[in-house]
Amino acid sequence: MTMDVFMGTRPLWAVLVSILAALLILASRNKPNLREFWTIAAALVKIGIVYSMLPAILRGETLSCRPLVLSPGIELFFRVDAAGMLFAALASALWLLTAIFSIGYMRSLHEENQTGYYASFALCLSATMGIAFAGNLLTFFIFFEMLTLATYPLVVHERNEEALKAGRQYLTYTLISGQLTLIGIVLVYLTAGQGDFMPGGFMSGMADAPVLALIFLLLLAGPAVKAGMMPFHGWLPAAMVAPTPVSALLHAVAVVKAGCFGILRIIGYVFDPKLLLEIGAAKPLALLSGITIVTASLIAMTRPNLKQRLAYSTIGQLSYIVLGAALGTSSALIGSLYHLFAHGIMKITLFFTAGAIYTKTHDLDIRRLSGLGRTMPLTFCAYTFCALGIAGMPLAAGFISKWNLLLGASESGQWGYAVILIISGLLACSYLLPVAYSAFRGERDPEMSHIDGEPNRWTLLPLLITSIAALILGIYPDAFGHFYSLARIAADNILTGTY
Amino acid sequence: MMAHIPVMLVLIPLLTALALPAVNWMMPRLTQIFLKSALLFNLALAVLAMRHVVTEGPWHYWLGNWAPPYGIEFVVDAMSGTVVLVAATMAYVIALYARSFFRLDEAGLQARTLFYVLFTLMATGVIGVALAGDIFTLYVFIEIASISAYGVVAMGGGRAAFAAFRYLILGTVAATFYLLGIGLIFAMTGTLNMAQLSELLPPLMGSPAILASLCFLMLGLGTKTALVPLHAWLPDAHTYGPTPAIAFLATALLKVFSYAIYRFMYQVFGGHAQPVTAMALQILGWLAAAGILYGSVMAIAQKDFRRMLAYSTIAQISYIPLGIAIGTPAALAGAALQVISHSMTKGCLFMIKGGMHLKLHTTDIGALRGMSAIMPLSSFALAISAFSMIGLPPTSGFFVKWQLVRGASEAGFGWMVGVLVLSGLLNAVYFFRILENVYIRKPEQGGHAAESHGNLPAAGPELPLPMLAAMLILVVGILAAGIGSGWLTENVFSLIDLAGGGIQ
Amino acid sequence: MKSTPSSIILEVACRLIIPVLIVFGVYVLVHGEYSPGGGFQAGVVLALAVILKRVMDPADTKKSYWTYKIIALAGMGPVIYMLTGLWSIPFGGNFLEYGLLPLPVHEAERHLYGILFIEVGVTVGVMATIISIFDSLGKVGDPDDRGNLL
Amino acid sequence: MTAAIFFSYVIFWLIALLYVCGFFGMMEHSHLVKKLMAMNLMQTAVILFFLVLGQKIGGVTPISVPGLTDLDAYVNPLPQALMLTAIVVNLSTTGIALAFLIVIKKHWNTLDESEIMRRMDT
Repeated sequence: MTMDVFMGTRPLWAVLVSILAALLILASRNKPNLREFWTIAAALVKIGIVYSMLPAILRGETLSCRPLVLSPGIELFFRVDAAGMLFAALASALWLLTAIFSIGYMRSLHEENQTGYYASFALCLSATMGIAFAGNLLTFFIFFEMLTLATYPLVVHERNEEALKAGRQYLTYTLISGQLTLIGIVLVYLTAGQGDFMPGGFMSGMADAPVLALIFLLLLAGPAVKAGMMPFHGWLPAAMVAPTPVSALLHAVAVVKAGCFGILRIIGYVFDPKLLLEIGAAKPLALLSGITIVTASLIAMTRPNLKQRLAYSTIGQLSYIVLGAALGTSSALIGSLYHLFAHGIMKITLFFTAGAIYTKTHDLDIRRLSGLGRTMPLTFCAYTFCALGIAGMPLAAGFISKWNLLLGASESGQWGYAVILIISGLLACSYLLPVAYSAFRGERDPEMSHIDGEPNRWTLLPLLITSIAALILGIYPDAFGHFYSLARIAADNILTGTY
Repeated sequence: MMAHIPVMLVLIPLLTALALPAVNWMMPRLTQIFLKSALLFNLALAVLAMRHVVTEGPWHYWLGNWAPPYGIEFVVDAMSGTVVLVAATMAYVIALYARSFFRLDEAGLQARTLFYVLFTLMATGVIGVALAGDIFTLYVFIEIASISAYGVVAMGGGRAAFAAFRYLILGTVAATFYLLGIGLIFAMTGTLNMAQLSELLPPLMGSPAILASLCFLMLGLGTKTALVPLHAWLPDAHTYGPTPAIAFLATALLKVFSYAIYRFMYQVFGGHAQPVTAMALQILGWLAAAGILYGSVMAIAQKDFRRMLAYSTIAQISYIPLGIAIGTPAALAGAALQVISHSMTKGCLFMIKGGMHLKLHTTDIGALRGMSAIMPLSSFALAISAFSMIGLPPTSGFFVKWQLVRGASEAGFGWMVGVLVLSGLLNAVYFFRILENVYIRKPEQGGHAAESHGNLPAAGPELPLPMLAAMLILVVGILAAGIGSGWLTENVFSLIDLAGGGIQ
Repeated sequence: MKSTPSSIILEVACRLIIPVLIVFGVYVLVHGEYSPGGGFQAGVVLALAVILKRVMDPADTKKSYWTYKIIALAGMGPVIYMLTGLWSIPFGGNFLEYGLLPLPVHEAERHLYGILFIEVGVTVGVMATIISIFDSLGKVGDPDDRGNLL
Repeated sequence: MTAAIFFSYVIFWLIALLYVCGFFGMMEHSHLVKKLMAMNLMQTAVILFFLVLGQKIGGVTPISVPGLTDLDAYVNPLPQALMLTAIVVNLSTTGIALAFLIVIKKHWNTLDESEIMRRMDT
């Protein structure tokens, strides 16, 4: 009986487990080993819960639970579908790796405030699970705002003026846009009478085109800011003052992906790609993401700091996802959803390598990293492989998504975007690969002569795992968690309008 | 016994207040036990009354068994039950807090029994206003609550006495306005009972006398609620009064006047169904919106935590008249939820303010650096209350905003949605500034926080247990009211009676 | 310590007036049901008796134990009122329903006695309040007084 | 009779005048005791207002007069009863205000509002 209750409420438990972990972490703040044990244990439990739901989702079912009423007629509603599963599986798996990496990173740098760090981290993951499994707009928004809050302590982790400034900027962007989204959500409930996510949307015919366009714009504000869409991207590079694991998980996976995922949810499950075309919102959105892709890549080339470069690369790559959603054809949607996942794996590897290098060098200026590839071959091999993957080289996971996006662009007849995607790939090569090249071939900076070998194994292990995963996924896109199938199911759902 | 709960809710705090000097004289050791057990008992009765309202509907009680037009009637319904429950809860929690607070605050207030007497009388007045079924009894309880409030504020010393005197003058003028208003109504109808008035008034609504009485009542109750521009008394009183008193004043007392506005607007004057009242409600909405923005902007400009809280109170209190002015069931539910939410949140913030004052010897925002290291649990409470003030999920403040925004957009008041959203952002500006100081900035070398770190009392760095317990009860309440707001809205606030005067 | 009265005339006059005041106060109290009078007035008259005594013998005011007792007494007046009201509850009545008080008299007379009890409470309250105001005013400017009564 | 009607209106104007006098007195004076007295004027005006409402020409006080059984011969007792309560409220407000004034005088050594306001800010 209790087992049945548990099985029926697994989405809720997936959310709660890391909130509980956060409390336990706070309670055991004076015992670092116990504290980190809770992190790892919660990550394992979360992976267990999330992956136990996978078979049912792959059969095309959905799991839902409604534990609580939030407001008359609106429940705290969790529904696990293919798209949510994709995001949740990605986030929970990467949490474990990031937790391991964090332990190595934080200990080798003797960071302060580690308890708050791990607790906020756990809360972030709860919020991410909530976003992934949210079945209606209000539930989605609640976890979306929780994510903002839980991330703030991580952004200001360094406790210095620069971090404070970044934190303020982050809050300004996210809180203002969040409020706009709130207005949008209220308008959705007002015009449609409900806000439960439906594949293919439920907004068509609910109001006139201009009203729908306004609602779409308001709804999009929050997720677009989190996803770093171009005019609203300012917080993301600034937030790179945070410790590298934070940048890795949050700015490659949790926060920005939550934004992208939110855009996908709004386009695919509140509106409909076809409806967007009708109200004239699809084309500007696609254009904006196209501009973002190119501009972000160009800015990335000018940044000497590796993390900054990765940040701008992230901004550009995230717009692939938005572009795919805006194009709205089957392949484009598959590519978009799969890129959510593939980019996560590859970008986290890049951030892990940046962090691993930082633990040794305490400097991330790319001019001073030259020659280090010969001392840290594994780290830089992982870096090189994932950089190529980001650029879209075959055999890496990034190729699969980019190929589908290219197919989607040609299916929709908008060849211009195919060209943009290819140019973006070349630009990615041009700003990521020189680092690798100089690392292997360049002269060693005299100040870096004391560097003697690979970083410690707690930091090395996760990045090797993720880079190997990126390789395997490039060859078998369906490996580990049938992510490609999930993306396909989700795209089918959106286009057919049924679960 | 059970049948007499409505009158008991008033009698128990009244009896406690009046018997307290005698108890203190004869059995000084039992004073606190007597006070707290009475307040706890009252809280239990409030819960029972609320349950009765939810299961069996409004509850009418006739004093001396005289039927309403002649006798005094007490009414417990969804809205008054909520206010009573909030007042009883806050009274108990603050009593819990006050004793330890005064123990630590050795230089402060000496006349402690007198404080508890006035405090309990204030609670009596608040509960009485909520229950009163006729407009003159309402006046009497308003004055009981107000006069005790003046006295309690004045206990904070010389500055507080001046602040209290101004509060008294403005409050009494407001009371004369109120009396004039009900005098005009009485002259026109010959009755004072609310239920009877709601039947007799509609045909008279056009007359100048009723219009004048509406104006006088709005002015009177508006001043007591501290509606902008009638708020002049509030900031000083909140800054200089003793913390436990202000914690109750800002939470339960101010709410009850908004509640009185609701009673008049909907259950006496007919709400939006009457053109005159609809106009009054619209003006109320503008004033409330102005109050929200004014309070938030002024709060940003303050350097002292106490004054910042005072202005924030002006802003937050105005949410309730705003919900009343909107007049849809969702907005009224939002207003009722704000009664609960703001009481707990602001109560908690004032308690933390008291704690800061005792431990850090300052309430200057800039001097709070590093507080989280000295007082981790208080800082945690501060963070949660700040989130609720800003309106971030899953705290109750978010659901208040949600209900109000929903109500405003249903009723077509787009600009109110803008005001609410803007207010949340302004609150974020000043509360995150404090959180930055408390959590993130390190105390400067030789700064206030570091200095007082050395002078900490022997009792230990964190506040004593009863004070912490009071704060943490409220923090749990904030989260519970947020998560349970759907349940509350469906089961309790849906029973709020708009007497046909709401906007559907 | 026996203090000297301020003047012999005052002392003699007070000795004559005070008993009369007390009797008159009680008369006003019990007659309040039928004629002008009642608790408020009776309370004032009775308080006046005590105040006259104070005027006659100023040292009496300084006895600090008085303030405690008198304020407790001021609280007890309304308590009598409320207990009277509550008294009818065990006999099936509402609060203040005198008609159901367990007194062996006609219902109309029960109302009368109910009111009388209440007036007694009011009298006690008013009397004690006025005396305490007089006492506190007598202490203004007193260096021993910290301005705090309880 | 016209005189009676005239005076029945004049009394309201006089009450209004008293009320406004109180209001302006409170605005005008910066001495706190005068403010308090002005406040009392306002309260008194309202009490008079209520009493006049219950008044009728030729009515007697609402205390049973032997032999007078006609109810219309008595004035309405309700406003008088209400005002009894209001007077008690006024009394306690005034009392507590005077107590504040004593404290203010002790602490600031002045009862001038603008002076105290000036010193509060510094």
